[in-house]
Amino acid sequence: ARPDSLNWPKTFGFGKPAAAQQIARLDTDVRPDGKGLPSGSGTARRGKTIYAAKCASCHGATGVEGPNDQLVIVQGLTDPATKAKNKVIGNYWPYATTVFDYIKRAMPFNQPGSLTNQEVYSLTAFLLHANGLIKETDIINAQTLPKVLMPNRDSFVPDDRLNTPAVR
Amino acid sequence: ARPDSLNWPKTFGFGKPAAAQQIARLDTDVRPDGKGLPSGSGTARRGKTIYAAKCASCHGATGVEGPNDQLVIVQGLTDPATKAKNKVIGNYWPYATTVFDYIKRAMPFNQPGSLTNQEVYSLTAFLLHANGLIKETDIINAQTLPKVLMPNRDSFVPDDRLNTPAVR
Amino acid sequence: VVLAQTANGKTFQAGVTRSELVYPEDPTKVPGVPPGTVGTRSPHVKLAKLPSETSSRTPLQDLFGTITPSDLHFERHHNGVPAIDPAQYELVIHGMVARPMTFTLADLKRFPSVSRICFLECSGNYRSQDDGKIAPQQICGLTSQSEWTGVKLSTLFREVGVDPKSTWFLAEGGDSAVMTRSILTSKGWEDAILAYAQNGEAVRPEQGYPVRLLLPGWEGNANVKWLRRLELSDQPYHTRQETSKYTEAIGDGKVRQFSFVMDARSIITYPAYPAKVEKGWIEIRGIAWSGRGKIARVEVSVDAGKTWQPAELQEPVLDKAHVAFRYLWQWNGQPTEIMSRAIDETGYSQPTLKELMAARGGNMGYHLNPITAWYLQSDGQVLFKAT
Amino acid sequence: VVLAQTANGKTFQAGVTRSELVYPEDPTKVPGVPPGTVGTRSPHVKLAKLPSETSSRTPLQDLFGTITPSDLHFERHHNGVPAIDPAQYELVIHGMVARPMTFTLADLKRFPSVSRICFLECSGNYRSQDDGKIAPQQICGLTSQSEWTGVKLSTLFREVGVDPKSTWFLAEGGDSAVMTRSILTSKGWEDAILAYAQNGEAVRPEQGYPVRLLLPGWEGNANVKWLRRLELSDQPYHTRQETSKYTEAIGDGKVRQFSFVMDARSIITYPAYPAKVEKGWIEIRGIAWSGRGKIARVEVSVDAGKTWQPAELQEPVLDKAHVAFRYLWQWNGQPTEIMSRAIDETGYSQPTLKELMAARGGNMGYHLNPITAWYLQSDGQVLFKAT
Ligand code: HEC
Ligand code: HEC
Ligand SMILES: [Ca+2]
Ligand SMILES: [Ca+2]
Ligand SMILES: [Ca+2]
Ligand SMILES: [Ca+2]
Ligand SMILES: [Ca+2]
Ligand SMILES: [Ca+2]
Ligand SMILES: [Co+2]
Ligand SMILES: [Co+2]
Repeated sequence: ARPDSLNWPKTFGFGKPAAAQQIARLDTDVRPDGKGLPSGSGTARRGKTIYAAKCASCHGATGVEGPNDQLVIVQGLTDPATKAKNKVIGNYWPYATTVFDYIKRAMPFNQPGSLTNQEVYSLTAFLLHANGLIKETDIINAQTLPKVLMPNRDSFVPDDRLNTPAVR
Repeated sequence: ARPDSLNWPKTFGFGKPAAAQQIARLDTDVRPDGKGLPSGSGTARRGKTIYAAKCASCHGATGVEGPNDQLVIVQGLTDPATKAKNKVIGNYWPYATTVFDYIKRAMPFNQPGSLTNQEVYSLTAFLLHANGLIKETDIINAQTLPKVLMPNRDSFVPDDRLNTPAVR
Repeated sequence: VVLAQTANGKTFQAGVTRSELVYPEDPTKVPGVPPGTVGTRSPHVKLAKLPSETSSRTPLQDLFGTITPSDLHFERHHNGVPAIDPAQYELVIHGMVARPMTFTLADLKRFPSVSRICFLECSGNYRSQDDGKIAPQQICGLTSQSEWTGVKLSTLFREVGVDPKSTWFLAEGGDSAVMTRSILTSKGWEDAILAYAQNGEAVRPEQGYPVRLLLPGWEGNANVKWLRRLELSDQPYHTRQETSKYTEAIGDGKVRQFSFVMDARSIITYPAYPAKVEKGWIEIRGIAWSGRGKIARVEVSVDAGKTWQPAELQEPVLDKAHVAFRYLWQWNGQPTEIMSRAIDETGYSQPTLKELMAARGGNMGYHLNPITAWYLQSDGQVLFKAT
Repeated sequence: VVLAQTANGKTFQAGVTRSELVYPEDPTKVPGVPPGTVGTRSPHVKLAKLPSETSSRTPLQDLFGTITPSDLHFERHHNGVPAIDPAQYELVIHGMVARPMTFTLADLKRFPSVSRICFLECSGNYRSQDDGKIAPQQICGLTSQSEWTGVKLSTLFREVGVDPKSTWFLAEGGDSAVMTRSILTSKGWEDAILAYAQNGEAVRPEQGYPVRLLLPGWEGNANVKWLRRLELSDQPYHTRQETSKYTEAIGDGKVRQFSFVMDARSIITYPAYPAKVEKGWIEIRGIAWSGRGKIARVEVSVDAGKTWQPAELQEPVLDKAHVAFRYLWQWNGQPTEIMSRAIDETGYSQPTLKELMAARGGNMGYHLNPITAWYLQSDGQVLFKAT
């Protein structure tokens, strides 16, 4: 704390209370526990059509080809270099909720923020299915999405560098 | 000195010796003792014509009117404000050599560096005469110029502020 | 004519090319340009960031001292620089707070303010190239330094009454990536700043105008720009940036997450590719920095790492800031390798690339801060060499 | 379209005016501008020096922290900014030296270098106005601060072998005023710098590109720009600038000459005209500096000088540098006068204008560093008041 902060007033009185409406408009984030997921639902089948129309041009017909980020895992790779590059939703992302959150806020790249919640649920279902994580017929919604288990979740460890000057 | 300067070489060997010619081309300054004054000479009479042609447009027909710096003292002023503004060569400048030096390097403002030494000697003579410091027929050259006594010379005192925290 | 593009998508003529300039034979004989309203560089001074599709790098080898000119501060954004009208700007703080509030830019400027000089570095700041023809700008030009001014986040935490049980908060940008990162609430109490000024003036659009989060010593991506919202929480959000990106494999199948702090680093910026030097006295120059605190010392080797000597540090050595170092050396013209390593006040010493990869199970990735070597050929050409 | 003139006499489009900008209704829904080569200000940020025929003033009231953006550094020149080709540039050192030498710009950059942050102030830096409608920019906008880098003059003194008997040297510029000032050789040995860089990049044309003399703490005019020649001597030259100009009457018919050092000074830059404030909490902000050394403390009065309280100084407090100060105050809405005074490490305390004039026999002139008062009207309008 600054030396003078002891003499500071309890509040300065600048700014104004945030209206619930204003918060609601911005507060679209989704946590791993599902907090923030909107109502609505989707399936991989519906997502497939939307993907073909709005995503395939950048991420490839099957989510593997690009030119932009690979979204779907390639099974059974043997070459270690290609394997290392193959870090995608299916084998790298720790939480399925992040797929919804990110698509909703940032995709499609050329029209960010243009998708409805229904569309995002379906695209999420499509990508989870394409990555072998759910069945084609699974319904993805606020209840089911947080429960999708991501294979790589336990690989993530917290930062262990700072309690030592050693190189880590 | 920097902590490491003890280990510095005697010379780094960057740069090259300055040729006498190069120094001579730049070294046009004039000191109060006359060092630096070139050969040549001038008179107020010759200076008057040059002044009218090259200077009067900015400093006024008699050196008083402007629009730019007043060059000639106005005698017998009574109003203190006008008197205070009347700080010019004749009552303020401590050394006559500075007139030569400055005109040579900087005037005329729109064609700096365009005057010959002869012209500068004559303009210097003209301004010294107009300020009542020499006679119209005096010849101004490397020997005579440093000897022109300037009435305000003894008013100049060195900085006396730094040996005390007092306001001076 | 050089055309430059503004962050708001307009092009303008950035300067005058050499061929357009008519230099007077003797500049002392022609009146110069009168006093103006906004200065410009000499047309002889060609300084430019190096843009890619997603970032643009500071020309470290062309700079002096420690301040980065604001227009050369590195850029990294995830869907371009947004055009934000400051009159429309609002910052919302909500979640685990007693009083959810919204602040205009003018509101933020009324609070007690603070300034500090510190670096900002992208944690993906290492490139190499086999032929050695790569300059500091390419190797690690995603670091820059400014004097930042703003309001301490702790001041706003007090104002909204942050719940003592809050451990994380979400920082969200108003760009078209709607960038989000989870930040430790403790960092907000400690030294985070909501910066509205950079090097004396408003934060530049490329750096987050009108307001960015500044987390001294922490990886650039977490310093969310165009900040529009902070949500106080008791857990991280695991956003895409902190899961798919900005995490690094460290061996044994483990991936390090929330690796915020930037480790100590240094680079010799002179002599460095593309420079060519002569034998004789050379002042080896560079910058060193650490996200862990102050630089304690920088050591230089002129014999490929066999022996190390202390470099001189330019005062003041500031916390979490680029510091300039220098080492005076007489080169005998024989091919050799020169390199620098930074040691910070925690005792952390900058490793070689091999040491770093060994510590991380052979993986490359984010947070690569290896010693950078420069190979001096006998003809004086300086080339990059990985360590 | 805003047209700006470069120091080399070319005009270019400085930015985009507000009316040209089409702001997206929601910037998160359109991709932004991709990474570029040279950044630009937000078009909403209107920063400009205030030019007269002979100078141009830094907008102190619009700035934050202590670094002045290089394009807003004050200007004072005596026949305009020259266009100097760095390839033609040479510095000659001669006179009382063992080895008269000439150095190219590249030569100067090879010597051991030094960086320092310090202010530069014109000694004619005080204006007042009876109606009080005058901003810090007009009052004392002829002071600015940069991080300067260059070679210490002492390093070159060693190189050319300066005669120990030399007491003064002449510094000469390559502008069309061929500016000359006599400088104490002792200052050259002590801390003078031949600066070739400013805030990370080459010195700007308006500040002396490619090389200027930097005399930390000394009046701006003596810091000769576009430096082309140094002549070592054993007496001063009494050039026009140090006789007709930059001397000041101090009473009893005496005129002070060679008054190099800038006395301690401060100014409140917020709240300051043209600002209008509201009652309630106000952070009073300003800068303080002294050519004599470090600022020891800044005191603020909110009752027209009756009582004084210490302000907070932003670390690091550097030698001969602008330091930012702050004082948190709750204004009750009653008209009052606020003011600041700087006290430096030598014990010198910034005087009122009356005290200053009394000490100088009633004369105004160069080296006026009075306390500046701001009158707060009951409607919140802030007006200048002379002390
Ligand atoms: C115009 C090109 C484009 C289109 C269309 C597009 N994307 Fe993307 N996508 C990108 C780019 C570029 C990135 C990387 C952005 C970054 O790293 O900041 C990306 C990243 C992603 C990622 C994160 C990948 C990872 O591993 O981190 C997902 C998921 C994604 N897109 C899904 C979608 C979906 C779903 C759609 C259609 C609704 C879509 N994208 C349409 C260009 C596009
Ligand atoms: C185009 C306008 C112009 C012309 C022509 C001109 N001057 Fe000047 N003169 C000025 C200006 C402007 C200044 C002040 C320059 C400054 O302060 O840097 C000045 C200053 C001076 C001074 C210094 C005055 C003082 O008290 O410090 C002298 C002496 C002088 N001029 C002499 C001359 C002479 C002699 C000529 C003709 C050969 C001349 N001027 C032609 C504009 C002009
Ligand atoms: Ca939320
Ligand atoms: Ca990927
Ligand atoms: Ca000489
Ligand atoms: Ca005059
Ligand atoms: Ca950036
Ligand atoms: Ca200047
Ligand atoms: Co990290
Ligand atoms: Co002075």
